[in-house]
Parts: sequence; C-alpha cells; structure tokens
Amino acid sequence: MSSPPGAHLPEHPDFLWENPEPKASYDVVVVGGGGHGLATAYYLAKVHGITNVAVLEKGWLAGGNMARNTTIIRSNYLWDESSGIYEHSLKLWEGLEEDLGYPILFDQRGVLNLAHSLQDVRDSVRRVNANRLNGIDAEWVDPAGVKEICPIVNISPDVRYPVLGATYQPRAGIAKHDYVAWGYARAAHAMGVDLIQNCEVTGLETSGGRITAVETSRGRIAAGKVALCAAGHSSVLAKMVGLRLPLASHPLQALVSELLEPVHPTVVMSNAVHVYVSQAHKGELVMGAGIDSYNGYGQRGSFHIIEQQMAAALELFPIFARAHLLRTWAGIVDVSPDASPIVGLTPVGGLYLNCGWGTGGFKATPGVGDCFAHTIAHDKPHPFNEPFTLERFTTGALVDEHGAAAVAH
Amino acid sequence: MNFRTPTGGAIDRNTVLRFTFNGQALTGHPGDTLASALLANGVHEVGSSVKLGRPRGIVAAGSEDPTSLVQVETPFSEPMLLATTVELFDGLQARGLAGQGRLSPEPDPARYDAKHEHCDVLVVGAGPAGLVAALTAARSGARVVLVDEQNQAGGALLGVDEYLDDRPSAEWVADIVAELRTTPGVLVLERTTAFGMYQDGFVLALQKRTDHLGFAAPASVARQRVWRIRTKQTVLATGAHERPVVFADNDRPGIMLASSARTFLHRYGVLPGWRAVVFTTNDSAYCAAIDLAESGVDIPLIVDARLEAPARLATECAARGIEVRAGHVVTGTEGSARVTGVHVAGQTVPCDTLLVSGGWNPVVNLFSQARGKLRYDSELGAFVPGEELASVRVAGSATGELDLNACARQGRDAGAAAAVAAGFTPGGQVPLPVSDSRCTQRTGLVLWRVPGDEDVSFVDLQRDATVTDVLRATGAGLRSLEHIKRYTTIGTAHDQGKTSGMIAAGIVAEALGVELADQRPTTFRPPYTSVSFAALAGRNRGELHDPVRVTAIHPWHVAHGALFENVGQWKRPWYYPRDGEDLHAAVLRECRAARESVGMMDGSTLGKIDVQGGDAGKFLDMLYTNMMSTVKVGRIRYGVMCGVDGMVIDDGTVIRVGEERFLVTTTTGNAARILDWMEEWLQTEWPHLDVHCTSVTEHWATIPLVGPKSRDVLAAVAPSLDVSNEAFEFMTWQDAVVAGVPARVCRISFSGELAYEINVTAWHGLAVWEALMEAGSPYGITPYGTETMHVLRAEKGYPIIGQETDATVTPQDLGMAWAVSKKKPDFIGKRSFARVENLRTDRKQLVGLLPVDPTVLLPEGSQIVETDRLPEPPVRMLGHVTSSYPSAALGRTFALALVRSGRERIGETLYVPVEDELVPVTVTDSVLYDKEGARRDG
Amino acid sequence: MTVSPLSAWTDRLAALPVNASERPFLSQLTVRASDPAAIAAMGAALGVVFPSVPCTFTTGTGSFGEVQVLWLGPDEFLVVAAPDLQIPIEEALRGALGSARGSVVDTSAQRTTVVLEGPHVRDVLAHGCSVDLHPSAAPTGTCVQTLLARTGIILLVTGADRVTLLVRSSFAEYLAAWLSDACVEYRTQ
Amino acid sequence: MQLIPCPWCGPREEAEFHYGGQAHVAYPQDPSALSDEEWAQYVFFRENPSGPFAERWSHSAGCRRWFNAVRDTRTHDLLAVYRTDEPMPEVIS
Repeated sequence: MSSPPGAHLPEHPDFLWENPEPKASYDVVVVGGGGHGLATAYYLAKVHGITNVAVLEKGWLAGGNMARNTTIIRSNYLWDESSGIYEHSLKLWEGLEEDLGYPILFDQRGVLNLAHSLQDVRDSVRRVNANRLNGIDAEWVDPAGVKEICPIVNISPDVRYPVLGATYQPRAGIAKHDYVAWGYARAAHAMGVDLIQNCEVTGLETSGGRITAVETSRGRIAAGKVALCAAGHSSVLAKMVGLRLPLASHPLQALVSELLEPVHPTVVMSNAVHVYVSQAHKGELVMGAGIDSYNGYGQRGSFHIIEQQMAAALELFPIFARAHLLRTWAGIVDVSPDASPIVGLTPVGGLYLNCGWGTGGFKATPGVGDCFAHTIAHDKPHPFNEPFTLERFTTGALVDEHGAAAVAH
Repeated sequence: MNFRTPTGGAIDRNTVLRFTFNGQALTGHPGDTLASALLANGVHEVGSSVKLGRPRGIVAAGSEDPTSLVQVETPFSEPMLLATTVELFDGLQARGLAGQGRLSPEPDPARYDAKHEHCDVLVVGAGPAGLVAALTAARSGARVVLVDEQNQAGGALLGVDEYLDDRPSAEWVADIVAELRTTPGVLVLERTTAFGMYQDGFVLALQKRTDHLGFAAPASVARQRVWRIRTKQTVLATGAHERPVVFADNDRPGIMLASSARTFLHRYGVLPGWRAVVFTTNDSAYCAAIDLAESGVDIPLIVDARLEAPARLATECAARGIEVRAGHVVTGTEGSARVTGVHVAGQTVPCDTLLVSGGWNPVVNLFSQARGKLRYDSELGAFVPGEELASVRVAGSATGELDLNACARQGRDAGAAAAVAAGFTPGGQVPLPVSDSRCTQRTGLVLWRVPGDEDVSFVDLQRDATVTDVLRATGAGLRSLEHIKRYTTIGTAHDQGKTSGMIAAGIVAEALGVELADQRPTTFRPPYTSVSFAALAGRNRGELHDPVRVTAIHPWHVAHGALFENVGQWKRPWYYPRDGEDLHAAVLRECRAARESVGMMDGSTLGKIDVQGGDAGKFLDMLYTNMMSTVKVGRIRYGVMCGVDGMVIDDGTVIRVGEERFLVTTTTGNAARILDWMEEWLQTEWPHLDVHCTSVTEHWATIPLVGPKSRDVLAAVAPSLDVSNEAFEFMTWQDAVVAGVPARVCRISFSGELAYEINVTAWHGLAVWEALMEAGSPYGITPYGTETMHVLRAEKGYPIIGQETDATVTPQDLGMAWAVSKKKPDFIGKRSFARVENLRTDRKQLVGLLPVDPTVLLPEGSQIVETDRLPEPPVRMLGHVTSSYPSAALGRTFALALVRSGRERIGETLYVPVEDELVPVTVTDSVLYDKEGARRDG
Repeated sequence: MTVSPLSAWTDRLAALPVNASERPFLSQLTVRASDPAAIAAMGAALGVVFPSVPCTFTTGTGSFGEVQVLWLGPDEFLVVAAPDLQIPIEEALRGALGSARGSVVDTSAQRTTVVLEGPHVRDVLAHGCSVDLHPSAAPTGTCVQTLLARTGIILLVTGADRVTLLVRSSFAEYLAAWLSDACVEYRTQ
Repeated sequence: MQLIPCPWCGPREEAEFHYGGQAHVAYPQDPSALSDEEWAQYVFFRENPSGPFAERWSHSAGCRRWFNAVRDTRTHDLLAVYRTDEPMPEVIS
C-alpha cells in the first residue's frame, strides 16, 4: 500500500534553538513565548536591529493558544481598522515561508463564511463590499457557489438553518502552527534573541513611572523595555503594575478527528451555528467550538459546547457523521468588549501591551509581531495598531467586530 | 492455514460467521473480534503505515492497539476502527488502511442518542478490582454504575485461563456480575467506554449498542449512546496496558505484545503463529510463553533482558523445552509482511511470531483528566496516580499494583471508601479471590529501547516515528516532551500514544540525561478512545436540531402557501406568493394592499412582558431612553432601550394597562434577552424597586390589521367597539370583543397607515385571524409577511433593530433624539452619550437614499462612497445601505442607509459601488412616505 | 373556536409508550409575592397551601375545584386550575394579595400541559433531562424547571410513574417531536 | 461541565445557567458625576483574576434568580455560592 496524500509533512530542521540561561539584563524583554511574542522578537531583531532581547515563556515555547488554535488565516474583517491590520498580516503570511526559511505550510485554500439568515446575508454583503473597497479579496457566493467551492456542504433548503450564501476570501487559508512558531523562534534565535522557557514572570519592577525589570521564577531580569504578549494571562501581568484591562479570559475549545482522505478543500465558518472547520494537511478535521461563557484559566471547557457544535457541524456536513473525535483541548482567550485587540503603549513608560485578540490571535501573528515591534522600537504605535488603544474604551471609539468575529477565528 | 485451537476460548464454535477482509472471504465465530478472526486465518498484515508504507499488523488485543486500523464497510462504511475492537458479525466487510480512513458520502441511517444517569459510585472497569469495588459499593445500598469497554466483564481475566478460588475465573466474574445485576440501583454497562472525566463528577461514556449485531441491528435502537453520568464518587479500575520495547525493525506484523497473544489464545482460541520467540523485561511474558507452548506453539527462546531469569519460571520453561536466555536482548528482526526471524546475540532465530513485553503502563488517562497529579514510579517505569483526590479513587493495576489479590483488595477498599464518602454504610464484605497464577507480576527491568538502527526503531508505529526522530528532536534543542511530541508526531495518532507515550518519554529522558521523575508527562486529553461525531450529536439533528418555534396561527400560514423566514428560532411568514409570484411581485402586491385597502400579519412573535408594581414607571424610565412614567392609563408610547454603552439594543411599545401595570413589547429576536435584562437590573441592582416582570409572549396572539380599510374590518368583527378616530385615538388601547373573543386592541402603526393591533389569547388566535380574513374579504384583505412589513416601515423611515443597528448605533444616530429624554436625571446608556466619540458631528446617521435611476435596486449591505470614481484602495467609505426595496407607494426604489454626517448631506449625491459600477444616489430624509403623517388616522 | 398548541398531535401522543396526552386550556396564573401573609391569604382564597419548599408543588381543593400551585422561584408561583377559571382566580388572587408587593398575571395560554404515564416515563425523559428523576431524588410532589433537550420545561412528578410537563406554547411541537423520537426504542418493549 | 449549586434549586448542570461576570460592581450612584475614565471603568473594565473570583450567575433555565458565586478560575471549582444580598464569604482556595 502506498502512503496516503498529506502523509509527508516537511521535516523540521535539525537545529531549532538553544536553551540559554537568562542574562542579567536585556534591552527588551518580551513576556510570553507564544506566536505573538516570538514574532515580536523576530521583527525587533530583523526590522529594528534590536537583538538584545529575551522572550520569557513560563512553560514551553508556543504551548499556549499557539498550540491550541484552529490555524485559520483571513483578513476579511468589517471595519477599516481591523481589515488594515489583518490584511497587513495576510500579506506578511504570503511571504513568510521565504522570510523565515521554514516550511510553514501556509495554504491559501480560501475561507467561506456562511450566511444562514436574511440578516446574515445583509451583514455578509456589507462586509464583502467593505473588504473590496479596502483592497481585500472578497466575494459573495450563492448556495450553488458554496457547493462548488466546498462540495460537502449541505445546501439543501430543507435544513433547520439553510445556507443562504457565503462570503469567500480566496487568499485566506491555514498554516501549521508549530511550524510557524518554531520558524519565528529559530529565526529570532539566530539573530541573537534569547528564548528562555520555564521562566514565569512573577513581578514587574518600575521606577519613576518606568519599567525597569521583570522578576521571574529564574531571578530578576533588568529590562529597558517590556512587551506583554501573554494572551489569556495579560490581565494578571498588567495587574502587577496596577493596570486594569478590559479583558475577560475564557476557555475556548477545539478538537480534531483522526486522519481522513481529503473531503474538505477549503475552510468553512458559520457564526450562526457556531462551526468552523478545515481539513488539515495530513487529513484530520480541525474544528473550533464557541467560547465557554465563564472566565477560566483552566485550559478546559465544558463538554456540552462540543456536543452542540457536533450537532451543528453534522447539519452542515452530514458526511462527517462517522468521523471520530480524537482529541479535544482548550485555550485561554482574552476577550475585549469590542472583540478587537489592544495593542500599544501603557501609562507605564517602556511597558507595551498586546492583548485582547480573543479568537483572532493566530491569523494576526505576523502582522501584530511587525506592528508591535515597531511600537516598541519607536515608543509610538504603528499606524495599523494606532486605533487599538486602551483609551478607546474611554472615548467610545470602539472597533466593534462582534458581528464579524463573535465566535469566529 | 487455521490458527484456531481445537478447544477453548469464549467463542461459539458451532456457528460460523462469514466476512471479507481486503476482498478475501474468511470465516470466524461469534465471540471473535475482527482481529482474532484474522489471526485465526493466519492474517497478520492488516494495513500499512501512514508515512513509510511499511506493513502493519496487530500489536495488542484491545483498544490500546496502535496499528490494526481498518475501514469497516458494512452495514455502513466507517473509517479508522481498530480490528481489535470490532466484534465480528456475519457479513462484515472490512479493509486495511494506510493510516487514513474514508468518509462515506451516503447519509448515515443509524440512530444515536444520549442518556443522563446519576449515581453515588461510578466504577470504571470491570476487571477484578472494578468488580469487587462495584459489588462492595452496591452492597452498601449506593446507586452504582459499572462501565466497561469490553463486551463482557472480567478485564484482564478474560485473557488468562487462571483459576480464582479453585474455579475458573469466569465463574467468579459471573457470580459477581449476577449479584450486581440483581441488586436494585445498580447499572452494569458493557461495551461502554468512559472517555471523558470532567468537573464535579461528570463522566461521559460511549456505549456501542448495536455494532456487534451487524446487519441484524434493529433500526429502532440507537446504535451508540453517550451516557452523561453525574456521580458523587468514582473508582477508576482502568487496568494497565502492556508496553513494548523498541528495537530495530520492531514494526513487522507478527510482533505482538506477549499478554495480547495470551488473550488471543484464551479468549478467542487463536494462536498468533507456530513458532514464537519471546522478548521480555519482566515475568509476565513467561506465562504467555508457557500457555502458548502448552497449546502447541513452538517457543524456541525466551530472551530476558534481565541479568537473571526468574528461577521458578525458568525451571517451568526448561520442563517444556523452552530455552531462556537472560541478559540478552532482541537487536533486530527479519521479514517483510511478517516477521520471519529475530536477531539475538548476533544470531538469527527463525520464527513467525515475536512476543514482546516491556512492562506495564497503568491507565491513568481518566485520573489525569480529573486533574489528578501523576508520579513517576521508577521501578515500574511508568507514571502512576500521585495523589488522592476527594471524589476519585484508583484501584487495581491502574495504580501500578499488578498482583491480582492486591488489586482486588484495592478494589474493595476503594469501593467501600467511595460508598462511605457518598453517605452509605458498607454492607457485607466481598471476599477477595485467591489466584493460582504462576506469575508474580512485578519485578521488571525498565528498558525503553535496544540500541540498533535508529532509523527503523519505531517508537510510534502508527506515525512511523523512530528513535532517530526523537534524537533529532532533542538534538534540535527541544527539551519539553510536548515539543518532542510535536516534532516527531509521537502520540498524536488515533491511539494517542497509549503504548508509545511512556517509551518516548523514557528515550527522551535518556537522551537528555534527565530523570523521568522530573519530567512532566504530556497531557491526557479527552476522549480516551475516539468517539464518532454522530454519537456526540445524538438526536439533536434534523428537525430536532434546534426547536422550531411557531405561533398559534402558523397552520394557516402553511396552508396558504407562505414562505418562511427564520427569525431566531421562530418561523415567520416571509411573504405569501400567489400564482408563481416572486418575492418582489408578492411584496409589491402585499404593500399595495396595506397602503390602499387592508392587510394583516401575524405579529405574535413580538416579545411581550407584563410589568407590574408601584415602581414600574420608575423602572421603565431607567430602561428606556424616553419617559414612560408619564404615559397615561389607556395610552401607548414607543420607546428605545440602550445598553450601558449607549448603543440601541431594542425598541417597542409600552402600553399603560393600569396605574401600576404596563405591557411592554420587544422585538421578536430580543424577547428573552430583554426579559433577562430587566430581571438582571431588578435582582442585582434595584431589588428595592416594587416591580415584577412576567413574560406573556406566547399567551397572546397578536395581529396587526393595517390600511385605510382596517377600521371597517375591525368594525365588522367588533360591533360593540367604537372605532371612530375620536373614540379610539392613535396610540391608545381598548379592551373589546373581537370576533366574539375578549381582545386588547391597540391603535399603533408600524407602517404609517391607519392600523390596529389585535391581541387575543393564543388559543383564539387562529379563529380571530380567520374571522378577520372573512370580514376583510370585501376589501381584498391581504395577509402579508415580514418582507412587506419591512418595506412599509422603511418607507416611513422606521428602523429595524438589528438591521439598521449593529451595536454601534445610538438613538441620536437613528434620528431619534426626540425619544431621548432630556428631563430624566439618568437612564441606562445616558452617561455614554457624553463620551468624546458620541459628541462627534460626523457620526453615521440614518438617512434615505434615492437612486438617481429610480429602477435601480441597491443591494442591501452596499457601501457608500463620496466620489464618482474609485481611487486605489483603501477607499474611504461613508457608510452602508441597511435596507433597500422597490416601493409600490413611491413608484420607485429606495433605501435606508447609515451615512457619515448623513443628515448634513441631505440633498447631496453620493455613490454606491455595485459590482463594477458606481450608482449615483441622492441623500434624503429617512422618512420617504407621508411625511406629514396624514394617513395615520385613515 | 379554540385551538391548543398540540391539538394536531393528540393521536400521535396517545400512541407513545409514555401515553402522552395534552391537557389544554388549563387556567394558569403567574404569581409573584414574597410577603408570607399575602401568600397565605392567596392560598386560603384558593383552598391550597402555597409551596414553601423550593422545587415542589402543592395541591388543594377549594371554590375553584382542585388547584395546583407550583414553586417557580423564591417569590414566584404558578397557579394551575381547570379551564375557564383564570378570570375569577385572578380576581381572587388580587384580592388576597391586597396592597402587598407582588403581581398576578394570567398566563394561561403561555404554556400547554402534557401528561406522561407508564413505566418508561423516567427513562424517556432521562434522554434529554439532566435532573435526577430517580424516586429518591424526585419524589411525587417534585416540581423542577429545567431543560428537556433544547426546550425549557416545568416538570411535575405527580405519581410513581406519572409526570406532567408544562412547556411554552411555541415549543410544544418541538417537545412532541422530541418525545416521539425518544420513545422509539421503547415502543417494542 | 460544571455542576452549579443554585441557592434555591440545588445542584444543576451548567447548561441551565447564564454567566454574568464579576459580582459586586454596583451601578454608579450618579453616572453624570463621573469622568469619562471613571464611566469607562464601570462599563468595560472588570477584574479578571487567575484564582478565586466573585462572579454572578443566573439560573436562567430554572428559577431565573441571579446569585453570586466564588469560583476558582484556575480549576473552575465553585468555592461558595451566596445570594445577591449577602456579602462575599471567606473562601479557602
């Protein structure tokens, strides 16, 4: 028997990174060794020449949400502010494999966002039109078009919530998360960034309104600047300097099936029935569920969420009936009131904040890494993250992406 | 060749089952698994590996098997099942897989369900420890559930021919099961795998109820059931899995775990081959060797990695002519589709089977899922439960204890302790069985791998991950087991590393020179074994997927050809096409009827909340932006509600029923949310207020009767009601008898026309609707749906919450500053109106748009730009089209839109990109029809 | 003239192994009150003692015949009586409530009522109801508000093998369809 | 799936409940007296601790009563449940 398609994923390189002891002091300490932290360190070094950088990770690199997401990449967000930073990110994704010299398996197989009600249709058309005027590839497809792109979607009008159409972004897709994280880590390390694992930040030291050091489980580390990239744990870290954030950390679950012959050529998302699914490179179905309602740092959610999601998935994809759930897991997503991130300066000098990405963090990795590095290097927001200040909650200038991102990835 | 023993095994030799594998016709017996039946026919090669395409066989006898993946094709195709867990039935067709299964495009005809079960003590695993635990708990009077993944109780006893208390162990098992089954409050579930352990004693178990029946499975019985068990106490008697040792070419079919070979022999009467070499690190494999030898298998050699073989067992082997070579290891194998020889000390020993035992891994998956900490047991070479949990106990070999009598004792202790913890007093003590087993199970050597060709020394047979891969990972700088798992993919296949995970950890620790005791094992995640999507969806599919909510008048709509729109869970008539009309034609006709004569719709889905109490007015003043406490009894006021952020969340009418009583309506989609919103404020912020809210949404059927002839129709069905404009003013209500039924009639209008809203008890809804149809027939009364309702209101510039609003829109943006009280000191949302962003003059505001070409219909959702030529992206957008319709009344198309500084732009020409064109539109006031309100009074 | 939510289901419900039958048009009034004297007075007016224990119901007989009072919350009750009594009962309750804080609302058509009987009742419900219905946990007299599959219900245990369900009218057909499906396995037993 | 002890109805499945976020965040006495910053704190900012957290739940599919709970957000274990008019109890996490 020959081996099935997708069985051969590219091998990882023979060398990734060293595991140094932390130095006494760094120009920049990035707290959080997930995708965002690693990308930030990479762009600090590559674009801004700042290489005396440490990335501190309390567990293992990219073991948080980076290891727990469903790897969907798209930029078809409604508002100009969002589409700006996500499209910037998508453009970087398109050159990332070459940039990092790492096979990240970025696969632009397209994303369908299904509409199930007349209001879904209006909202979808609105978003498609906004996307196009923002230079983002987007189209509205009718049910027959949905079927053409993804033949296994049930477009029968007789189901409980029929598919009335979908938005389609052809340039959207998926990538392999470990490969992305390790690509950034390896490249950052090669430029001199220290990657320090099993190093939990236990305190932030300030003097005269300016950050001076981080206290860690591996000792005090002096820092000229500190950049927080801690996703679900952002609130806990910010509180160390008395900074309150408008965030709630929730469990977000996902699951994977066993390996299956290719049946699903694209990515399908349905906010209305809380399903998003793709078939990963080796053939496993990767699906995400809705956010659990309660605050939680336990990296586990409630199983009824998964059961509901399965019922919804089978309505859309009857062919999945006898696929098997192989593994479930949960991440901790930091959700902001307007479902948009907070990226920028803080009232503490030299302390920078990147959080609130909720379910959208993975796709933003290159974009926010680049913009956040710029923000840190220049002590000034990059134009793409300028709208995403903490102050917007005071002024009311929210970027409300609930319509586009409430359960979306 | 037949590998079936002449006697023995729990199979029915008198019945022959026919099946095919990879197209080859074979036979087996009831009691067989597909794996045992294949082995009985001499078939070891089941499939091939996913990456390298190397042959893969059967390594284990149960659900821990890493390799025997098959696609079962009958009676319905199902991918990625283990041959070792598929029970044989007549007519089974299966084929081996290369690591990937195939989904059938045919609809799955099977039924699935779920069931809730509550108990005091749940016992997982019906081996000796679990059986004693369950019976001990049962005798205390506790409600007990015992689940086991096999088709019969017994656990490890099923795979041996040992005696307990001087009789076959099966008899001991049968006695316990019989007592359990006859004890009230005890539920014994076979073929039921506890796959997930969650918070607060919540355990999910999958029961396979009909798969073993094959074509005889009754269609009415749910094929699989998810048991949702809520238990006070749990005893995990989940046993242990034998693990292999890694050596060069350890992946060939015919290489099998020693205890599994013993299971195939005793449970199924199947020999794995005729000539078997045994490679072990511990005593247990000797029993397999001796049993197989006694069944006629030639055992040329036992290779024992320990420096000294166990004396008594070695003697027994010698008596049977089995050579034991201690202090040796297997360094490689030969063969391709089947092992043909084993390398030991530079020699090749010919054989057709190699049995391997590298010790035992306690099954701690559920304990770990229950957040129990694990501890590395260096003697066992495995992680074992490392702490006691308040409501989860572990007994038997799942603790690392391998002696049967001790396991049973643990079971008894755990069962008693669980019963006591659940509030029961232990009853009669269950006697512990005494085993005649030859093997003391402990005292092994911990050996992860034999040095050799690392490129073909497989750690994860399913993922083709080798020692080379592990060493590459550590060499690349990886230290965490989680990283190494990802680098090598070890433990990520369908078996989730049941046999490979511990070995990988051991090899990593050796490579890094660290102690396993200091390593954190990778996380055990649910499910323990794979669960079909359909089983998890249960019966929540098709018409039961999500409730369809319907009104009392719904049957009429169906009978009269309405097409329906989903609004939340409700089915609402969208429009009523006649004679092949399309949406536009039907809606134009329906609109014309309402504007020119009379129409009516089913408005029963509107949320209705009865608000009573001395502070009801004060309360509503806080919830609505406008003043409600000043509404006079008998009158009605339209109101808008905002969230604390000042954004519109709902609107509706407020009817003052009495001095201390109001009836408020909400939009259809928000009915539950607004009642919750009210309760939240009342209960958590203002408990001092004398206000009570009660939903009456479904108590009332609501029928808006709309159009210049509505008065005549109403008069006809409500002869005692004075319907004159003077006696029944706009924005008032009256109780009346309508069509012989007590009704509340409101004079409100969502269309600008003369209109009445007739509310009757839902039981009367259909009759009153029919009476109105009859009374209206002289006027051509026309039922209309949501689309016409939307057009009529849009012509008047009335917004629909959720269509004109999107959680970023204030009442002022909607042009409803008039509905925002200046007098009230506070109401929810008021403070937010003073924020910087709310004070901007260039906010998006609701306006009308008239395409310059009156036949052009703008697509809803279109964006609006300022210039007649599009610059390069990003293009500045001024807003978007929220609603757009052809209008019978206006004789043209029109739209509503949210436009930046919209009200200042009235009269301006803007552009709407549609496909590749820019459609010029004129900005107008949002009210396009009957601006003066002349039609309201008829 | 009147149509109940499950009028089209009568035969299908009766054929179920749980002998289901709709009891339409019952008089139902939602009462909110917390003043013990007012609650006692309302009970006296109906000839029934309002339940004081959460998740129970009481039955009594008075001038309106047999009346059940269901505990729905710490200050919330549902009064259930024979058809066509909602207006006089509302008056009686209002009179008894007097000036005490509270409310009385006619909700007769808000829900309909389905009675299930027979040895399979608990098993069938356990397919969709997470509340422990074992007689030791839910004896006769129990009244719980909970979920049955995807609809809210009020569930009364009225006898050893007898349960009454109250369901919102718009969800009644869903309930009937769900019961029919959950009963399939029990038909042949 | 958590088993949540409703103060009135006893333990019920989490699916019967609606989550309400941080408890003890009172509606300001006089919102008009607050600065934009203070108002934003009320509207958008909540505690988000890793550890014991006083939060609100409503037994929405049951008795519809709101109540408070102290729950450890690390383990999701409920440490205490109390009525809205009761002070937050001392808990040992």
